[in-house]
Amino acid sequence: MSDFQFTPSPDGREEILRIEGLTKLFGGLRAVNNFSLQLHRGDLNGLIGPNGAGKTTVFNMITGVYTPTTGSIQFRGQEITGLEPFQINQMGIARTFQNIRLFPNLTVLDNVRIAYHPHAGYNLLDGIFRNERFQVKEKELTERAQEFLSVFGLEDRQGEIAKNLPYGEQRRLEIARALAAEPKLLLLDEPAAGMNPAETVALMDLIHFIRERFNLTILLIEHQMRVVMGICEYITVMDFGEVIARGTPAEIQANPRVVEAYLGPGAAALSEKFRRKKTV
Amino acid sequence: MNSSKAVPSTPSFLDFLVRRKILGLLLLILILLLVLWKLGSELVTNPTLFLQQVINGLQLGFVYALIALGYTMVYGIVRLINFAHGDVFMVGAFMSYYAIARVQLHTWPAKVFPNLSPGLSIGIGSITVILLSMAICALVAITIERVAYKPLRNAPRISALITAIGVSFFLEYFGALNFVFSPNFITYKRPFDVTTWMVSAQGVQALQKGQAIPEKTVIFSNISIIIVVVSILLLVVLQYIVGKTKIGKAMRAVAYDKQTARLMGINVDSVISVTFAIGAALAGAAGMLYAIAFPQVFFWMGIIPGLKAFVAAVLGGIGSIPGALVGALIMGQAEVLSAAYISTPMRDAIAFTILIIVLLVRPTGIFGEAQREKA
Amino acid sequence: MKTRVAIFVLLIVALLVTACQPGAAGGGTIKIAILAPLSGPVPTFGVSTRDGALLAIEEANAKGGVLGKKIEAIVADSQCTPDPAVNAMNKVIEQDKVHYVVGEVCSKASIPISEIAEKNKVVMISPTSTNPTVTLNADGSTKKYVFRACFIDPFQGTVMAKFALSKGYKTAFILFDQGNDYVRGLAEFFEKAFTENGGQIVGKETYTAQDTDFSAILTKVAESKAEVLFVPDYYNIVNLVGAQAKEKGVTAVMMGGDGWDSADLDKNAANGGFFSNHYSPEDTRPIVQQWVANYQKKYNSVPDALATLGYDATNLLIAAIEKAGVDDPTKVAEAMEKLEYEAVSGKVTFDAQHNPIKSAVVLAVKDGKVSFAASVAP
Amino acid sequence: MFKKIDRSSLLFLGGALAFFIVVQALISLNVLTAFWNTILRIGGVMAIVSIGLNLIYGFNGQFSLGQWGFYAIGAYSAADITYRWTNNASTDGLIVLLLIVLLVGTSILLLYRLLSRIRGLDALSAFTVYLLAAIGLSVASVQLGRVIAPPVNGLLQALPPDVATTIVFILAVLIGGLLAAEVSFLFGLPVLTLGSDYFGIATLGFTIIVKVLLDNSDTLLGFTEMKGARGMIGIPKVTSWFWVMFFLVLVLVITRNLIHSSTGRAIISVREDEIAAKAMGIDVGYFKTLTFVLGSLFAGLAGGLYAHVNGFLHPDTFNFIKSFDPMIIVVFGGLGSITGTVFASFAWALVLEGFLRLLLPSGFETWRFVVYPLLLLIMMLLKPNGLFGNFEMPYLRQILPPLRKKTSQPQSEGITVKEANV
Repeated sequence: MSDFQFTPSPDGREEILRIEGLTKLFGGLRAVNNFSLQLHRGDLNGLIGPNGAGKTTVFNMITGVYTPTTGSIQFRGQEITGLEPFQINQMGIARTFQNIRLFPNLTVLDNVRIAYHPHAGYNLLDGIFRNERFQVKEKELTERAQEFLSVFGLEDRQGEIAKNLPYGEQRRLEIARALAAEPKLLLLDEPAAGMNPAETVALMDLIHFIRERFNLTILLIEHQMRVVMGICEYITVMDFGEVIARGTPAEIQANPRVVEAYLGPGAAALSEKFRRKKTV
Repeated sequence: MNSSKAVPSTPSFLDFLVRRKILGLLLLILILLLVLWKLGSELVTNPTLFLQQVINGLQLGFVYALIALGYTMVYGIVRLINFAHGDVFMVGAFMSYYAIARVQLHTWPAKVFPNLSPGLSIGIGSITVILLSMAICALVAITIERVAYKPLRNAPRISALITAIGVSFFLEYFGALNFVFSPNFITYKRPFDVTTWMVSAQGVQALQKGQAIPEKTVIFSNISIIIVVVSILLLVVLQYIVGKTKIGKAMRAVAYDKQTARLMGINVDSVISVTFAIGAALAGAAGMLYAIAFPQVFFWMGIIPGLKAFVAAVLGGIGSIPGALVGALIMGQAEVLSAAYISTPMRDAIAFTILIIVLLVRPTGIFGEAQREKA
Repeated sequence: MKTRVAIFVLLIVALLVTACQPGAAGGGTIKIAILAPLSGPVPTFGVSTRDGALLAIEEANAKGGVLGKKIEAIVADSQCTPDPAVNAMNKVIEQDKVHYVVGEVCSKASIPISEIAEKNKVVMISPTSTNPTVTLNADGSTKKYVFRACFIDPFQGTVMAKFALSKGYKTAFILFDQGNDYVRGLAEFFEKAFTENGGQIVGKETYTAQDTDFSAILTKVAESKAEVLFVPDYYNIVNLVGAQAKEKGVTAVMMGGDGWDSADLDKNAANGGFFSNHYSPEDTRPIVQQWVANYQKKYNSVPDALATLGYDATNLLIAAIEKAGVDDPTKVAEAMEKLEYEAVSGKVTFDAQHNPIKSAVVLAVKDGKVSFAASVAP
Repeated sequence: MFKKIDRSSLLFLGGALAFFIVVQALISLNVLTAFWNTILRIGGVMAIVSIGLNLIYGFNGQFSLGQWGFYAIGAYSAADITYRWTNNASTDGLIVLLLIVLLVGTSILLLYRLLSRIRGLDALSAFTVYLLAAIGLSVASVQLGRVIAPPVNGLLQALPPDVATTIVFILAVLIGGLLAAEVSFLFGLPVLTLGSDYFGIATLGFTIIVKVLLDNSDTLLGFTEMKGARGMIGIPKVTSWFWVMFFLVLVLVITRNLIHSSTGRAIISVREDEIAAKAMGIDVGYFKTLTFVLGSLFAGLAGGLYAHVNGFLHPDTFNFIKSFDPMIIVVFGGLGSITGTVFASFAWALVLEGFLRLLLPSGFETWRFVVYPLLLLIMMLLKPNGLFGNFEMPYLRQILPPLRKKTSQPQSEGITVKEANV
């Protein structure tokens, strides 16, 4: 799969993300090898693969947590490798984490307001002197944050300490916080992990909804096939750091290499059964 | 000064200088070269003297290593900077002082088995004393752990640190009371006499009292040898305990993940107690050896060696047993060589500067494991 | 929340109660405060000083006190550190209404409190602070109410330099504690007098009070082949330096100042050394013999320099009060200036800068004994 | 502007004023004697140092033991300025340090802008650039200062002496603070990249290095008036209860406004979760540096005030063992609680130096330091989160903004889009 073809979007949408030949070595370990990916505005794509396939490492390289060993990542035509995570965020890429990383001892409202900081519109001295600009901008910012909370049904929880929220609400808060940074591209790392079926359904609706509402491009890592197959338009499958398959959900389900990667060699024979059961 | 939203551009000249650590490394290399040049020129001018200073540094380094081992044990497993460690060390020194000067414990083999050779008899006696002070220190540490640290295991880490400082003050000032230890500087009575040997091209000779050292001769004493041997011995024992025994495995498990260790049926509390006990026993041994090397006991004596040993442990990579030894040896050399050749008033400052520089290059110390936090 | 309010209220109440506590009006007694570092880095110096001073007060009271009144001793811990010393001084002046202070031991604590003494017109006599600025204002004038009972730095340094030269030694190596002005002062004046009179300083090294490992610098001393090793520090450092010097093959004769004078001086480590002191224990003057005997009886040890100076300082103060005839600090300060007193450490008069003029002796440490070696007049 | 001051602010300022007046009155009436006066002023100074540390440790999560070193820098630099003014009637100290502070400060700001554009900037390299700039500008300031000082001398001497001394004093305290802040920037830049405990040890090292330099300030550094280990005398004792309260209230207001602004939230987010903060667009390195510099600024201010309390400075006051005091106070009062820090500072000074001195019977003077650690232990065991935990007095409390007008919305479907471009 190394010779990945970059194509312009058929309906003329802007290219948001272009990853080319991305490789990451940890010591001798090749965590990600020659990974390529292309996203256009409005895409909702999935990235799947067994544990340890290198999905989160890809996320970490996109968001600047790791610097790639080789390869390039272009966000809206600009090279972003080598930038700090916060700079990448400020350019318009936000993410959530596999294991929720809220600011646990802060209120729900502050969690969202912090994500707003780069857009706060006033500086340190304005804050210390509490001048006109501070008053206006702080009010504006707070209202924006509350708006986001209300979108996610967390409005009444604004004064709650984040760590005291139930799990499902923490997940929602994390997405709300990511969106408050006003991203163009949202990376969701296993958003449905630990959710019950009802919550999962609600989450799928929510992802659809925010994509429309905020005009987002979304790339998501997920283990729950139901979610991936249910909402993603295009899926990339990784195993041992390599891309082993790409395609629409239907194509992926039909791909014997994917089944093999998930279930081990020899499982391909069972794939027929598997596919029938899983096809929506 | 607010971080701008714009994409950072790359000005070429500054970029060249500042990118990829070039400038920073240049600075460090410059400092290193200056130091090496200075030391090198001293080595060339007077190699014997230089060698002598290195030997002095080795002795000091091995003393620090003994204390550093205890620090690194406790920190590696409980993540607590145990500031009271230096004071446990002081308790150890005082205990051995009382055992030797008041009880004459070191002479028991001579009394019980008068036929033993004097060297062996004093040796056994001294080992008895060192074991005694190790045992007492272990008891003291277990008590401290139970009273001051255990109730705070689930509290913020800093609370335990503050109680450690409190315990440290308490041990010092309680020890300074007349009826406990003493507010005085007490001259330590060594269980055996110091013998100094001269090594030169003519061979090895004992140094007579009041004799000047001839040219081209380096000297070392039996104390140096004992300190080096005991340090290495305890290091090996410790490495064995942590690496090979059941309790050692439990310790590593607790260090890695307390909760999981508990689920695996490990009694975390007793493992931590044992850790403190072992660390304190090492401090007890160090206390006695330190007092033999620098024959004075005093209620504040633990603070500075404790601090330096802690720095050594950090330098070597806290939590790593070989790291403690290497760090301590570096500290010993740094102190002695900077006192000898660079600037005596600045020797502590130089030791700390080395620490800071090493940490900048290797943020977790020389042998420290890199912490990779998973995002 | 309630507990917090309770604690807060309690603190305020306690503050007001203790603040408003009337200092017991000194009707029947004369109060003398003893400020000594009982805690902090050198409590042993504080304890000696206090014991010496208390013995002096006890003896004076046994003789009927001063001006017909009993003397009441008030001990405060000043930690040999500026801030606590200031607090201790304020406490004894404000709360205890003391007019006379014996203390502090360390110059760094004596300097700030001497300014308080001057401001409050309280007579202060420091037993052991050698820094010249203790009795001097910043502009160089003498503080009216502040005295000292010890030599200042120049004197002892010069005495030992001359003594070393008179013994025929030509080269000296100086070790001193960079953080201790007493030691530094002695070292500086030793160097000055030694070089001015034809000697040669072959090396100078510093250490800090917390150092225990002197191997690096002692190796340099051995290498330098100096004849004299001048270590004008307290006995605790001398013990360590002496013990290690022998192991490093240093053959130089160790010399030092009155800081060596202690029962705890390791006479093996310091064997062969000389130090300047205020008196010799062999001195046959009755006051010396009686002092040593009384101290030994009470505290079961031989008095050291700090105890002796604490005793002398207190006696000087009592003598000045006696001489003034009234319990009035200003009069007492004036009387002190003109005082002539036979103290343990010799006959004392004060010069214009309130430093005592007295003679020094040089003592030798030999075979576990300290004995008289020479007498040097000021 | 004044109409915007809310009730809690009025209460706070009124309360502070009342506290000041009551204590001042008691001092004037000599009910609170010099003994208590000194202790209260030291308590106030400790409060400022500790608030700085609470910013660094309590709010930003950086375990710093360097606060005492910056305190020392502030103390000695401020003292040197006023010393030269009162004893030599010279403003060269003032002018030179002012120039250094201004020039180096400006160069840091400018360089920061320039350097922040570079990708993959290495902290040590950046440090080298700043260091070279700082050294160069300091040398230039010394030269320039010699030229400027004489005319300023004349100007200040024309003023009444009290006024001139007060002006010099205030400037000295501010310069002390700024100098400490700039040193902390230089030191913090590389060192802040270290992990928590390693950072703690490195900062402890800083405190020790400063102490060693001060021990030798007359020989190695060449400031003969500081007299090294002999202690610096001749500093005017101008820090009154008024100035302590003035700066304390100033520091409190700044801290409060900072914490409750977007910058403050960003600072706290670093403590909460560095990785998440980075992912949310927070420049973690910048905020760590900013907080460290601000905390050190407060330490420097406090140092300047301290120098003029007793008029005597000695390197031993800045011993590393005492550097634990602010840490003890901060933890004692409650991490992240400014109220607790202020309260604990005064309580610490009053108990340790005040009550224990008065209440322990004679013969038990040394027990002060046996009782103190015991109190500390008992306190920590009873209240591991500090006396005040998270509690704040109303003025310092964060006010939850009122809820937006409720638009009843089910969780995910049927949301009315109100703004086109969110």
